[in-house]
Amino acid sequence: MHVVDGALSNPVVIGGAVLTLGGLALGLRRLPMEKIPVAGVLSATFFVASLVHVPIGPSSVHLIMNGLAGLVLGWAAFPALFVGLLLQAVFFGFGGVTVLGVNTFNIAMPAVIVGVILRRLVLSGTPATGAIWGAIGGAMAIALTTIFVALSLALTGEEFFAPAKLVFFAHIPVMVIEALLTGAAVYLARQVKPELFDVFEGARS
Amino acid sequence: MSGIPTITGTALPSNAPGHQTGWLAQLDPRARILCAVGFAVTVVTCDSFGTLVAAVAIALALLVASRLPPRQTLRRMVAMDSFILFMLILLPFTVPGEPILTIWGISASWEGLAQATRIALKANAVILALMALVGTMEPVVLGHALHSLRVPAGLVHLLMFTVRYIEVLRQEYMRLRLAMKARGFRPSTCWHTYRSVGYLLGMMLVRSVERSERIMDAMKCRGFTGHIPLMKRFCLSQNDIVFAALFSLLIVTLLVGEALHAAV
Amino acid sequence: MPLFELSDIHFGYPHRPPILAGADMVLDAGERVCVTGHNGAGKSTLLRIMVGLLRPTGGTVAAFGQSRREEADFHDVRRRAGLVFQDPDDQLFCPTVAEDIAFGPLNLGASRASAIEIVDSVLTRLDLMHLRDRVTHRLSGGEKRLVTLATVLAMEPDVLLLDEPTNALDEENEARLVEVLDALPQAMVIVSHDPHFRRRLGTRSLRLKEGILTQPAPPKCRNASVP
Amino acid sequence: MPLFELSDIHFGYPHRPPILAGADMVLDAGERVCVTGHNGAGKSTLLRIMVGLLRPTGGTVAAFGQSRREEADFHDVRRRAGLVFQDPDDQLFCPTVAEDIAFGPLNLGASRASAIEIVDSVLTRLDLMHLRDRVTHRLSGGEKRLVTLATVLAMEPDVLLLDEPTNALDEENEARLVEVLDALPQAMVIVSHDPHFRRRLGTRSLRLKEGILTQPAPPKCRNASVP
Ligand SMILES: Nc1ncnc2c1ncn2[C@@H]1O[C@H](COP(=O)(O)OP(=O)(O)OP(=O)(O)O)[C@@H](O)[C@H]1O
Ligand SMILES: Nc1ncnc2c1ncn2[C@@H]1O[C@H](COP(=O)(O)OP(=O)(O)OP(=O)(O)O)[C@@H](O)[C@H]1O
Ligand SMILES: [Mg+2]
Ligand SMILES: [Mg+2]
Repeated sequence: MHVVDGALSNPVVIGGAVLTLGGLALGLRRLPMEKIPVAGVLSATFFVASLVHVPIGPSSVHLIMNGLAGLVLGWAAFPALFVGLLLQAVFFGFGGVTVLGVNTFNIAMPAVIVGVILRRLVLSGTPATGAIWGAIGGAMAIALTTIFVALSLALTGEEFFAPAKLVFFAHIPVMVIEALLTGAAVYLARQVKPELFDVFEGARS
Repeated sequence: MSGIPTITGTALPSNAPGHQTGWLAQLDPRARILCAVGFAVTVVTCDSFGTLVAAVAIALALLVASRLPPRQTLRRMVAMDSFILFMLILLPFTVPGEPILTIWGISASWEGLAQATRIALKANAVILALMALVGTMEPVVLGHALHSLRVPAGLVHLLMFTVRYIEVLRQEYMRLRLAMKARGFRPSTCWHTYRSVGYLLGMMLVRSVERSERIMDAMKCRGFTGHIPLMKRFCLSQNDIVFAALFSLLIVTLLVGEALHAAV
Repeated sequence: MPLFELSDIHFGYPHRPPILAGADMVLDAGERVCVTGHNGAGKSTLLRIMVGLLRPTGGTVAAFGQSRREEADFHDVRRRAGLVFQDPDDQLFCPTVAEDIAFGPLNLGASRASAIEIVDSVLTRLDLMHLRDRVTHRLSGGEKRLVTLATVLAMEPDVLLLDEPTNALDEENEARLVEVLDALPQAMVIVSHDPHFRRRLGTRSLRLKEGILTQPAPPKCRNASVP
Repeated sequence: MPLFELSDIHFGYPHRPPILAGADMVLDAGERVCVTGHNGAGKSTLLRIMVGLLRPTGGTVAAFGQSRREEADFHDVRRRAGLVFQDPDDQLFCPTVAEDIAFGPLNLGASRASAIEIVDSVLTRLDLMHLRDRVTHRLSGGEKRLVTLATVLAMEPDVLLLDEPTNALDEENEARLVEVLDALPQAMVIVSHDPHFRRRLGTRSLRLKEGILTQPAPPKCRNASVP
């Protein structure tokens, strides 16, 4: 859900940039040099995941997986997803330049929220209950991203209000898909390597 | 519908030896980044059609100079997110104004159409200029340039590690997908598909974290003490300065055109 | 009617020199054809072409009595010819062994209940029931290799295509594998660098060299040194 | 005084059966010890223990005439014993070849200028100057392997620990590597599955089996087939 250049009003663009700068600062504080390799390799993983298309009816969607990113990376999701969006804009023409801040905030902030609220729950109980919380996180991240995108448009002008609402409902299938995928991924990680969710816990420089 | 063809085409670009590059790609990366950002900020603030069409023309000229494959790049330029495309199509119907036509009792306005066109022109001019100026860089050079533009070291190193391992992980993903295909996997809209792809991504995360542990070991073996050096140094040449000056002039011209238009 | 018939196969990866340049191969029922060749000769590529994961730039692939050209033609081939990949880590992606083995049958449309039945019967047949609920990621190399074989056998193929199956095995597990494979009725194409393994299982050998498959001179010890 | 002396090393990963169970090894100056053993035997684990990336649960590691126990003891060991990892992608983490090679010297306190000098001298010595400014992740498998060797040599180690150095190499690059290694004065521990490579370089061989290092029987043809 990338907004393009020229769609948003100046205050929204500037607001998004400022919020993203704040998020990046907080995220980088949790990334001492020893954590950069893990964060980089994970960032690359999420970049590759975002290129994956899964079918939905006769069409297909590409994945975002920001819920899973938030569960694994916490606040470090901000810089990690920012880097991914930067590379996408520059090399694939996806997104834009002035809206990089807004786009990062819209995708990374939901990730962080999901991480902060649900990480503990995802780690509690059996892998199956963890997977259910993971699925909730996957859906919640996409829902929040849609809402944030709709908000950035709605703050720009009234004319975007109705379509933004429509688009939220149109994204419900995507929420379901990301929920199922995130749930499955969490289920696997809980069985194979539960420490995955602890990599960025308590890291502070 | 297989995920493989869609992903094979999307490796990060390479400026391997023998790769054809134009004069644009010879310029200082920092100058190109600053020009792209300056251009983007300018275009976004402009509103008159004349200025925006001129901006698109500039972007197209940059595309020619960049020697990027034109067809593929133009396709990428117009491939906006379906989300934003949907907004643009609806704009004529949601912006009040003089009606063009009426569908099911809802009328489309000229004003809405104009706004949608303006957004499309701006978005495409900016993204095209960005791809031509910055997208022709080796991603590693982008990192070095950002570093010398005072982007925080943590972010630059994160970018460098991401760029370093995208291809390794993309290959891993494709091998796994191939093996799934060999066992008769055909993605469809069903729980089995989503669970399998979810497992696949989860497994890639697990392996990535384990790889990063080995990377950290390798760093320790070479005396890692909490500092990663970056060595690249750039120096501005005469050509870079001339290009930056001319490009700035172009940007100023756009702004003057816009101001004249507003004054009319 | 041969199970597989490859004629005059040409192939090269994009921007690379050609790898296969007129390779021919016929696989009949009951045969176990061994394929050798140095690293990078194109052995794995050949197996991928057989099941349509790569499409040759020239030549024809016929399988199970039909010429195969399109992606759709190969769906059936992949069901009937089970490919065991060179690196078990490329093949195993599910959390547990049981789920990984069930993946193939589920793709073929089996219900969950019958998939679980298949899992148990395959594991019992290979004497691997103790691995059933283990996490695949934590298996040893030898265990992984045996499980990949199980994942493919679960699809009840008519032909097995094995890419360096002894790669990750110690002597004990290798003996196990030879025993298991020897008892299977399927025709096989076996890529292997190991002359003792080839001699024990193969009915004939082919050597892939300069893009062409040829009958090699009878194996001598020197062959053992192909890296 | 031996360069390395491992006695009665015990080790197991958490929640796994023990891997090393009383391994002993002595490495003297000028020696090139080859270590073989099946996949998963613990060869890479042994090399990691030697440079203190893993700490044994029992036994002692002595290196360069001193017993080594704590993390701090091993800083010096890692400088003097260069470990070349099994997967070059784990080892080449810097953006360009020059930066990767300079990483070690800079960590050892070299100035930028002298680090650059070291980079150039190592690359010239290995005849790899054409790779100097290449991006590491775009190198071929063989080039990556040679560059990992360069990154380690840049630290001027007294001992080289090589983990399956011929893994990703074709015959030509392998011949190159053999030549390069043969010309180096350092003592080496070489993990390799390739009997010809071992025979060409090694001064003696050890086999890791069931957690113990033993002198194998003199190589016969059968050995050549160890997978
Ligand atoms: N996806 C790919 N893209 C480009 N080149 C490839 C790809 N896969 C393999 N190659 C190259 O094609 C050649 C043949 O590869 P292949 O894997 O078929 O060889 P092989 O005979 O199986 O070798 P090995 O004994 O090492 O398994 C090699 O040089 C390899 O580098
Ligand atoms: N980080 C780890 N955590 C748990 N188990 C591990 C870890 N690393 C290795 N192992 C296991 O320990 C055993 C020995 O591994 P090691 O890598 O030392 O073997 P190796 O002799 O080098 O094998 P190969 O020839 O495949 O490289 C293997 O069974 C492996 O699965
Ligand atoms: Mg192969
Ligand atoms: Mg090893």
